[in-house]
Amino acid sequence: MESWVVSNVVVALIVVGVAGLAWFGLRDRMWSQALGELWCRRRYSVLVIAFYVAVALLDSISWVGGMEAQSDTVARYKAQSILDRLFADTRERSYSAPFADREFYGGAALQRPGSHVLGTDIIGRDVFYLSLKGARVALLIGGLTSLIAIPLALLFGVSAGYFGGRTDDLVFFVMSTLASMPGLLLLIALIMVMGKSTLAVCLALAVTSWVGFCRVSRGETLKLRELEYVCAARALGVSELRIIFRHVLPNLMHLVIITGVLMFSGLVLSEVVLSWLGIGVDGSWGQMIDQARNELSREPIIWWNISAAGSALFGVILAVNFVGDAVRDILDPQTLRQGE
Amino acid sequence: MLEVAGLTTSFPGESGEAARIPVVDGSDLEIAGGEVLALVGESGCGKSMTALSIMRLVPKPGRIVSGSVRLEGRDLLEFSVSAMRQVRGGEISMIFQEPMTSLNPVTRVGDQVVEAIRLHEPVSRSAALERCLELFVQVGIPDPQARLRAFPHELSGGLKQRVMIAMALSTRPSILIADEPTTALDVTIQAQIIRLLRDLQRELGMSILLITHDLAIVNEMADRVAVMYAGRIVESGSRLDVLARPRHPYTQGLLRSMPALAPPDERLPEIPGVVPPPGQWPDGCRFATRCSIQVEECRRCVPEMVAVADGHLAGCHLVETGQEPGGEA
Amino acid sequence: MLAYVIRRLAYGVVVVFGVLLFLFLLFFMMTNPDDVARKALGERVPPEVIEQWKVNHGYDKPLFPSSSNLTDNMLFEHYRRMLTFDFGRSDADDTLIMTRIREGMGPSLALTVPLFILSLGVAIPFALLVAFFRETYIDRTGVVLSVLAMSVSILLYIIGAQYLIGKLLRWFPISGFDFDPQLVVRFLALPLLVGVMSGIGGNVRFYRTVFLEESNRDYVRTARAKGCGEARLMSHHVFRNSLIPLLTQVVLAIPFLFTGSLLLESFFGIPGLGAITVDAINGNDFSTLRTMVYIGSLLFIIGQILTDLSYGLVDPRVRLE
Amino acid sequence: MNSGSRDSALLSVEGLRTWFPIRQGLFRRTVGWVQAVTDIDLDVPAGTTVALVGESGCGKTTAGRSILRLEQVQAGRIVFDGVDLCALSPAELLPYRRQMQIVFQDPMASLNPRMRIRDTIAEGMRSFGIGATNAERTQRVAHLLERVQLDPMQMWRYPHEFSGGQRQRICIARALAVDPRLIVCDEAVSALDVSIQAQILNLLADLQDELGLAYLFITHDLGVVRYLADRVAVMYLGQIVESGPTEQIFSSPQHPYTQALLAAVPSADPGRRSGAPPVSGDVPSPSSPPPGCRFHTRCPHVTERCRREMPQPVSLDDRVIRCFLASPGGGAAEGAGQGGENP
Amino acid sequence: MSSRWPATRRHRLAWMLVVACLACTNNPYPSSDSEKKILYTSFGDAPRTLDPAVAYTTSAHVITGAVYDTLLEYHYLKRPYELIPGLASDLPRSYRSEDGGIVYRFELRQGVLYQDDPCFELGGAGRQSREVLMADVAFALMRIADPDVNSPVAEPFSNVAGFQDFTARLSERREADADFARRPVRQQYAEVGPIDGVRVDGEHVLEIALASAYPQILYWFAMPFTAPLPWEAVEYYDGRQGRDRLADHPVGAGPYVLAEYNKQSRFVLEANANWYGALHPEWRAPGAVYPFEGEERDRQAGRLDPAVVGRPLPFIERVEFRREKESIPYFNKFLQGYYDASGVIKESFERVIHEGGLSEEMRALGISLEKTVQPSVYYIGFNMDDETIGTPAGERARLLRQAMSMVIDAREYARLFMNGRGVPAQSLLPPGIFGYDEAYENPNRRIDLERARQLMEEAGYPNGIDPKTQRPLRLTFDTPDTQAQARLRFEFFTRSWRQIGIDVEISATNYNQFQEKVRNGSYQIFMWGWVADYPDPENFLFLLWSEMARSKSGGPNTANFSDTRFDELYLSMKGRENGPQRLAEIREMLKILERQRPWIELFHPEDYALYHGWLTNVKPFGMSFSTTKYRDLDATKRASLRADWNEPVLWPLYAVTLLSLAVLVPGIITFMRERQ
Repeated sequence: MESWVVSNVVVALIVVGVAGLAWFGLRDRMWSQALGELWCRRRYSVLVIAFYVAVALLDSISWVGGMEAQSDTVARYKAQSILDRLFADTRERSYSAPFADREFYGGAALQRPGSHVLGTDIIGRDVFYLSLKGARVALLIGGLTSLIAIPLALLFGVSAGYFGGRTDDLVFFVMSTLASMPGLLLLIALIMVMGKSTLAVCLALAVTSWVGFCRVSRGETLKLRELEYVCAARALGVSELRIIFRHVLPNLMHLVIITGVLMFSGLVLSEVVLSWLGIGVDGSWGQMIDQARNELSREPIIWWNISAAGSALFGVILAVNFVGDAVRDILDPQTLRQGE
Repeated sequence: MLEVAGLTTSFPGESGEAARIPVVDGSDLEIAGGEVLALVGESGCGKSMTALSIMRLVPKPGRIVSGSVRLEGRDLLEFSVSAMRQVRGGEISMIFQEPMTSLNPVTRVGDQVVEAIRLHEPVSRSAALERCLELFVQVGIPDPQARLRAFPHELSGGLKQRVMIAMALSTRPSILIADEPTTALDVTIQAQIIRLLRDLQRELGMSILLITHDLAIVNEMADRVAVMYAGRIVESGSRLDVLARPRHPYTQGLLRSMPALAPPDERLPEIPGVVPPPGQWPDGCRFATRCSIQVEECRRCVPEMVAVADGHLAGCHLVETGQEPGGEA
Repeated sequence: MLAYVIRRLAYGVVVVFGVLLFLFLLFFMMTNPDDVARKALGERVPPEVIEQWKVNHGYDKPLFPSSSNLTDNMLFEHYRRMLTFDFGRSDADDTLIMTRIREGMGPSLALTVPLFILSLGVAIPFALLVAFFRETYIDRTGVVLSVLAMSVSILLYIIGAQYLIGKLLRWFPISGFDFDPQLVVRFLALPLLVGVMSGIGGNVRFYRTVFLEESNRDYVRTARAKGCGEARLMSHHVFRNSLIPLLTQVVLAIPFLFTGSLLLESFFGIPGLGAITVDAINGNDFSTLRTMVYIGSLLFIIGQILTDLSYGLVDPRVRLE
Repeated sequence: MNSGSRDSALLSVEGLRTWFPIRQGLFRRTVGWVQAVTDIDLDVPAGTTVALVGESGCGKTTAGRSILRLEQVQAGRIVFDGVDLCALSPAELLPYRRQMQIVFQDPMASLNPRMRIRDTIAEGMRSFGIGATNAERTQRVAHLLERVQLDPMQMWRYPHEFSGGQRQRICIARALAVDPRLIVCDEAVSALDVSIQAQILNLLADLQDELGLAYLFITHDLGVVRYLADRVAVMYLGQIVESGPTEQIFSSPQHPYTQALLAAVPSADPGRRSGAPPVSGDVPSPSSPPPGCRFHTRCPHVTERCRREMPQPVSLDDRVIRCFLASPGGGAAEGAGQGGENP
Repeated sequence: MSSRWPATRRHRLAWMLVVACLACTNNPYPSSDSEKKILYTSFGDAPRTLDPAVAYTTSAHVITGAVYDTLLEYHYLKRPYELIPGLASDLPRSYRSEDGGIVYRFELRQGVLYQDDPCFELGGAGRQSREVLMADVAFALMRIADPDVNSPVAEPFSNVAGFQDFTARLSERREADADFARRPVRQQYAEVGPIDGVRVDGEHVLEIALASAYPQILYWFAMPFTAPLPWEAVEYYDGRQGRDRLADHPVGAGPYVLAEYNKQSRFVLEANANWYGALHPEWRAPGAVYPFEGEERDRQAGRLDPAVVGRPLPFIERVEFRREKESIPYFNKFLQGYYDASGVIKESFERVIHEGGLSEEMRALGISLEKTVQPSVYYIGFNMDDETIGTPAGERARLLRQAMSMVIDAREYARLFMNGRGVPAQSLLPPGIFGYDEAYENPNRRIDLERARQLMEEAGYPNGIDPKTQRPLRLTFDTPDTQAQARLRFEFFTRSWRQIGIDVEISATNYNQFQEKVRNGSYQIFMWGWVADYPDPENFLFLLWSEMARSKSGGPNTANFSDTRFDELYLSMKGRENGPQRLAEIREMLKILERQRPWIELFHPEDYALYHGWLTNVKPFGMSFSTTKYRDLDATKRASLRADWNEPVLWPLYAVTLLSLAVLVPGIITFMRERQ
């Protein structure tokens, strides 16, 4: 299947999933209260994140065709996202031209902010457009990795904590083994061995980041297992599997959310370092920063390039960190330390 | 000796500073020298907060809003921070409910007592240790010499509470505030601690403000009793007055619903409903929502404390109007 | 106590074996030694030379032991070499990896030890200050600043510091290193500054959380009730108890001082183990990378044991048995 | 062994032993045992209340949980309705789970905070197939909530929206949902304020009258015991030291520990203040109980024999006592204690 | 209280010490060195090896070229490049031998010594050095022939009679006799016997007999590969028992010795006291004195100052190489005066260069600029074995390649990524190489979008649409360079191709995956560069010789180009002296390439070198040849200028301190007041 079809399907699934969760969350008093509280405390951060998500979604829904007016034949046959279409060269006069050959050969590289809101980069691409495109990559890195790492961590953590014994020994051993390898090096080694691709980067990030949450969820499960309501459920003849799904997992959900939020910023920041090492994801802000890094020494200084990518990155990380803090306070003040 | 008047302590509400919710609402207390006053009430009625307010240890963001706390005539609320520090642990000491967590877990208990001594008196460490040893003997800690070097986790709950008492007594305070000192302890240990406190009080001639929810302990220890409900004192008087001849319906209800006093196989008289949480206290008499004999007036205006006997006050409209709420004692 | 240490070490050894197995799977089963050889020797190499190179570097043996051949295989060799610290030669340029580690350790320590001490020395007082002034604007500002500091990529810190302080203000050399102790201070100033800056946000926030959590405990109330002043409370009671959670972080960080800092070292031209690792990554030098991961894990395991032991020292409640 | 009531007992426990291993080291070798419950015998006749009393750490909670097979039992028989539960596989045990339920001390910890009240109560019905449809179960939940004097409209709320007393009612409703014959109340009223405690005690009494329930009431509060229980068993360090009808135990305790315990209870009677010298010292650790009689370290009447030999339970009329001094003819401990009776 | 006072004072002292240590200076060198004649330069990654038979990179030759002196050298100033005698007393005489082959006869100066080194103890206890003999040159050549040494230049030497035969004999013996293989290599070589074409005649004469015509071989004698190498060094530096390896420890007879070699941070070259220039100044050997003549522009640039002409070399006593991984810090340090010479980094180009010359600012600093076009070429190559883009697709693919060639604007590329420092390439021959024609314009390298589109149509891809898939033609550009910065460059190309409707995907994979693809021949487009070994067209044209095809022999012809006429012409041109016939042959070869387009030639990079005023006698040199010994510098001038340029700007420090105090103090005061 074409990658853009996959992307559209995934977006559709995500939208449906989020809508479902939102419906459930707003209906459920406990979650809607938490959401309301979050909105009260971190309105602006939530809006910022929503903006990034919206941009990422605009960049994820794509289809082929409808670009006949374009001079670029390749683009005509390639899936173009909504964002790409918004910035297509029909709008050149009003705004900017990411693929404009004229500008390119007319010497529009490294233009100061002006007719291009944030200027252009060394090969004449619009920096604003590139920064927006980075949002999708960042969310992809954060989201896909969390999607791999958290269920994995939950599976191992909960089964180790709940069943104990040999299962626990084995999971604990795997955890200590993985945890004892220096994170960044392991990450690099994994990517070097798996080859450089978005999926490989996400997989490697997942392998290096699931241990922390696994440990937290194992510890929490150990605690939950001893709680009286679990005991009561057992006395009521509820099956072990149902206890896990009805009594243990729901009470880990707040940790899942907190970890997910906190993990996100860490993942996006590690990608920057990976980009510098040449094993990052194409189109990420990290790559932009690395590409723009040297332009800083030009005279006169080319600052718009790196600052656009840097601020886009900073903006989302800051918003996520603020929201993460709030989420942590709202959902569970006791897990402050384990969340670190 | 200690006179608390109109003490009000409040916490910010959901909507912030603008709507502060009082947790202690105009309490009046008086403790004479050498007397044991028991402040009794159910959980959430503000008795612990009263004690912390006296010590000016209300946790943030709570704040004492009004009232006065007079220790031998001086208003503690107007003391400077450093002067108050001298009062704490000097003239007024305090012991807490949970001996498990109230001691610093990483410091030897001897050192903790020594610290308390040296914070108030310029004595050498060895002299302070000497004193500490004496105190340990006094509070009945077996093998005191060895216990000086013990860490809190090496001691049982009873011993920890004895250490707490030793620490509180180290500077010979004139008042000891004991906040639920035996709640976390087993019955046999509780009996030991009660006896110890009673003996020490007599020996040293100090006053004790005993905070508890257990009327049996009040009976065992107190000279006078003040009953608190929803941030206010509703009845006060001598032990016999209050326990044997309660005048406020709440006090009466409490006493009647104690299973220890009730004859078996009879239905326990119960007080319906629950203590309303701070912020949801009714306007008039706070007990009105649960009171079985309330009248219209109860819901409208706050009853005054009226003397029903010599030194026996009760805050109930029915007492005011001369009606006797619940005839029997 | 001794029994505990022995048991803890034994488990450490088990984990080391696990780590080695993982590394074996990663580096031997999933990579083709021919490619590594070609990268090291150049494009136009006759096959015999590649074979010879594989023999020299021990890539020519069968992967797994068989019943007839227990020792002459890569798995056994891998374990033998790693466990005896006989790391062999680099895949890229045939230098002895051990020599290289020995050479790189000094510069790494010269950077990381002061960085470690400075980070603690800056972050802990700052966190104590913020915790002391809790619920005031100093606290709020401190927290916001911490989050701001955390949200900036370390790459931007490095680029910014080199540009601003190195180039515009000319305070310190932009990069470089020297073994002369008088000179090295100049070179380390900038990486230290960047290192402290990039870590301070997270550290202050973490320490503040720990301090605040401790200062809400009952024994703090007891100390207040016996007349203890706020400053003494922070230093004598809160801080001492906070040491226990802090230790996990701090003691665990100590072994990693030896492996240096990947980014700082390679950006600031410090010839430490971090820079060696980055070179190994860029040079497809799997044997060096493998060794560095192994050493990192080894140090981590030691660090964990040290952490557990230090709990016993700091927390009287913990009995090591 | 115990006397006559055996045949009519709904639950009878014989020689129950629950020890927890203390594991250490790399290979988790067992280096010792926490002797939580050691060889206890107990009968709960149908429709009656038996109280298990003791101080914290005496093993009474473990005993309760062991009876419900919520802990791994080392030895002994738990005969419920004529069937030894210890011999059953988990699947075979299931029908018996329905007949025995438990109510815990901390009503907050015993309710899943992420589950609605309705689901919490209906969970047991679901697993035992009570009520064919969801709607039917909801109906039943409403009925149960009414029975424990709660508003059925509140069934869609979460536990944190209720007060402590209400939560305890919910726990009771959950236990009742599967029509049990025995409810183990593990400190069920200890965490409640006096006024609320009275409400719950009354509720429990009402339910017993209506449904003929048997209670195993585990508590440290002798006041409650005296009010509620038909029979009392006093535990000390994992053993039952004395058991018998409530009235007898309270009026003439035989075992020195029972005497001390009763003496230590503060009197709420304004006319009386307890003046007895309380028993000294602390409870030893259950992982290394003293040899001989377990109470000998604190016993005022200790003899050389007590230090060496462990006394065996002795039946005296309707009572069982584990003390050398309580020989059928003797009652040597009588002189001591009961100080609580004198003002 | 009184006891606290000294503590405070100690505290303050410590503070002052810290401040003094940091003392805000950016000088990276000890101040004691500031007056010494030390040349400061840098390296990026340490060379993998310094073994003269193997080291083939510019970074290695900077060291090996200075440490290993060769029989021949280049003239420092003259262009086109000219060989002069080095260790040889004169240029070699050539004559035809009886069997018709050409023989070169080299004569070595007598009394030339190696640098002092412990390895010479192998030749007798207490010996620190020994005389250089022609046997050492023969030994070096045998090492090149030795398959175990894996010399990258064995191929050109196969023109020497019996060279490959020696290789074959050696491997055969080794395979047959394990005992033999364990012996020291000197013994092995002695046993297997000399290379037929390498004849040592006495101690100081060497004759090289060629089996086939290869006049370019003389250039190899100006490179470290053929430098005399003492067998003691090979035997001693084997990497065992704590001894270095030869790859890390050069032992030569050159003007410098390697005094310090830390691959992670620093190399140091120091003047060799044993160098023949220092031992025998009376020889006034051409390689040991500053040249007397040069080009006209050398006179203008002051490189032929009478004060320096004929002075004994070297001038600089010490060269320090510091590691600089990144060009920007290096350049900034150059501007601060801490490096003596630098290239112009693209990022600072506008600042440094103004209308082709130095900017006002740079001139004010006393910096001078030297430009040279390097004898090298960068190109995009097509895999001629590929089904779509190579020979199998026949004429269609040729048109496609032509079209693709017509849209890559090398001038724009050079402008964007190299600040225009590159001469757009019309053919693969760079300026200064025989056969280069300034007037030649490659019709298929002219940027002509219309024509390219037309060609696409002719090739059967109208508008770039592949008739098979009905979508734009999809090709892959493979590279092992995964750096983010490199990606930009590749994107430049893909965007250009997009204009004619070709959809080129950049596949940046790690080295191993790239290797895998190359091995399987599953690559289509790649980018590569070639730097000349010696200034002869043969050194470029062999890159497309079918014998060198990667698919066939693993050679450097990665395009797998194969054309019989081209091969014929190549072999004929190779043995010829420069002349009209050779020129005609070269022209014809270029015509074939013009039409076939296995490559899209991009540019010949132009080197802009900057020098501080205190560094003199600098002339850029295109060949890989160490010129350090000719350079000179004025350390006093350098020291004073450095001090002027590096005054730290301190006011922000004070400002930040004041600001933080201003924020903190009122807060603390308010808080304290509130607490009272």
